[in-house]
Amino acid sequence: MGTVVHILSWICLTGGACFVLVGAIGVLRLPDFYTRLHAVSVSDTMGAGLVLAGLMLQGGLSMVTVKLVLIFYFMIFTGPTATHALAEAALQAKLKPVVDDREP
Amino acid sequence: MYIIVSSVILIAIAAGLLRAFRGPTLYDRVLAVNMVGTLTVLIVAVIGFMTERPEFLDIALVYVLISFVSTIAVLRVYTYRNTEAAGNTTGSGDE
Amino acid sequence: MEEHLINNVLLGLLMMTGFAIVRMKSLLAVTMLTSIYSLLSASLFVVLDAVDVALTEAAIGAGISTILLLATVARTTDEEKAPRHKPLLPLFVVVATGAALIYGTLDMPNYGDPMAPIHLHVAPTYLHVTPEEIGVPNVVTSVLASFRGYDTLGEVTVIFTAGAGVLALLGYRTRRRNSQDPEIRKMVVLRVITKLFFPLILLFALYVQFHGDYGPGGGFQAGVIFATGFILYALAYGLGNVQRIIPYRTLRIMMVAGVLIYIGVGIESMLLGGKFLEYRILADDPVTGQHLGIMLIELGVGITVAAVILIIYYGFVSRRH
Amino acid sequence: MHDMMHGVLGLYNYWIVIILMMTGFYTVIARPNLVKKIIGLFIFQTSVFILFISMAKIEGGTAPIISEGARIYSNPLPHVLILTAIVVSLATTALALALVIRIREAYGTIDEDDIHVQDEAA
Repeated sequence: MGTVVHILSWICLTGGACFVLVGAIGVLRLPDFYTRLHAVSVSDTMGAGLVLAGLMLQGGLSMVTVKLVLIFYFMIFTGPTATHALAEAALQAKLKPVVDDREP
Repeated sequence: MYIIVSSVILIAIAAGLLRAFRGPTLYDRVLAVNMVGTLTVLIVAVIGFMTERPEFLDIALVYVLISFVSTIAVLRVYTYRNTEAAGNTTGSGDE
Repeated sequence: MEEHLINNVLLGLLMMTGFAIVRMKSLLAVTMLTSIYSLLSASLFVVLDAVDVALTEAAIGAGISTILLLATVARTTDEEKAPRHKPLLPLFVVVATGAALIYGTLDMPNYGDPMAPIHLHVAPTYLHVTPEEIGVPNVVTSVLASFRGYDTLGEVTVIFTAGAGVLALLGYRTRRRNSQDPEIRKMVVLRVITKLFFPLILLFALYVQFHGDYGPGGGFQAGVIFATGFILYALAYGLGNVQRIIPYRTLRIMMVAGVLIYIGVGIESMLLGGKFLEYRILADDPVTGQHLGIMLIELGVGITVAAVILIIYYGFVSRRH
Repeated sequence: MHDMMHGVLGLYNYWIVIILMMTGFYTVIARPNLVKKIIGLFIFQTSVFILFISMAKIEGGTAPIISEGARIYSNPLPHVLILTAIVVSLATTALALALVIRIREAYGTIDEDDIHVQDEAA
């Protein structure tokens, strides 16, 4: 039992780390603001979620896990709200996306 | 093992910082700040487990809250300026 | 070992941010970087075991200070003009000062040295005595509120004075109830989420306030989080609506009431025959007395801090451009 | 590892913090923009906080909240000092920014050089 939970937790943690890394690469490499929003959402939802899930498995049934659930709850609402407001503000300021207009 | 996760998060923070430095638009910078905020929450949580005192997660909770409020505050400044630019040039826009 | 690695990387990131702040011209961008700088240093405090400080730095440095800076930039100008003089003299002064300071560190004990002089006096006593005499696990709270209670009273007075000073400088103007710009009215998602989180934030502030004896937290942090909740509400619904919930008159009373609670606890202990702020005679059992005293003065601190921050925020935002 | 921490290598943390401090100091004295000066001051303050908190750290110690199983605690005294210093830094920042807003209203600029020019003309 203990080892299974341990292994599961590490799978979650490494998976989360991978998503965070992917998001980081995306933020650096993608061409414009709107595409970078996608990259950030990867690390904000899957990355953060998996890392927190891994930590919850490590914490077991305790106050620590309750707090982690609270953090996750806050994050899952605030992250998208902030990025949504940001995208809307950028759209209203008429920020142009980079479009590839070469003929296919 | 935690060290691997925290190193990856630190690398991601560095990437976010670079994006905040390079811009080019202010929206990119806000996005980068928001991302760094989230990652800071994660690293604080991981550090808590690494140092074997995980009960200090209250700090991470405050970080989530603060990074959300400051992102919204930055956006508020933009809307404030936009309405002002769209309205009168003398700049007596209400709020 | 692992802590050293994280410590060094965070210091490196702080240096990067610091240099970028000096170089950048857009004040809005610089303000955002300042927020990152503060958040990173707060994480560094966690690595360095200063959890209470990390909580305070995140809430105040990355939160309130950034919001005030943003309000100022919005009401003044964004672009920084190039300096007219060559920065040779400042550069020389800075290098000379830095060199002198580094020379000064050579006499300091090594980083993390348990035999450093500051770890040998006073602090061990606090750590030793706290569980028995105060009965509070968080030594930072016990030192802040009990051993160094006079200091903290001074601090609260400083905060109070700052609130009064900002009030004198910026004045105050009440807002019409629904005055808000149409841009923010469009952000429906933000408004709904704010409504969902506003009570949770206030609840969390109360948790930080009263759990401060056992974990990181206390009056200063709770007051800031409390005020942050209202600031979020103001950002989403306009200042006029917040002023309906917590009007300026109430804030002015709260600001004074917090300081008076603090001083009142001190006077009460004098009336009971002890010294100023001697909590242990507040109850029959000295440890209970200490508990009671710490709780009351932390409450006073929290009320004053929350009120002053909201007064400052009202002053900044209601100021016309 | 412990041996490496001795000698000059044990001090490099403080040196980095001093470099950070000087970054803030440079911004305060070299930049004419008043808001930028306040940001410089903020960086200087935060670096001083880091300096104090690094001094409080004890190798192998943990946060000064008494719990079973922990024997070495980091020094709580600098934590208390810095906690209150952070709150005071908020007070000074708020007052300074309020002054900046008033200066802008009176002079129409927040650039130190322009303010000097206007003062001399008056």
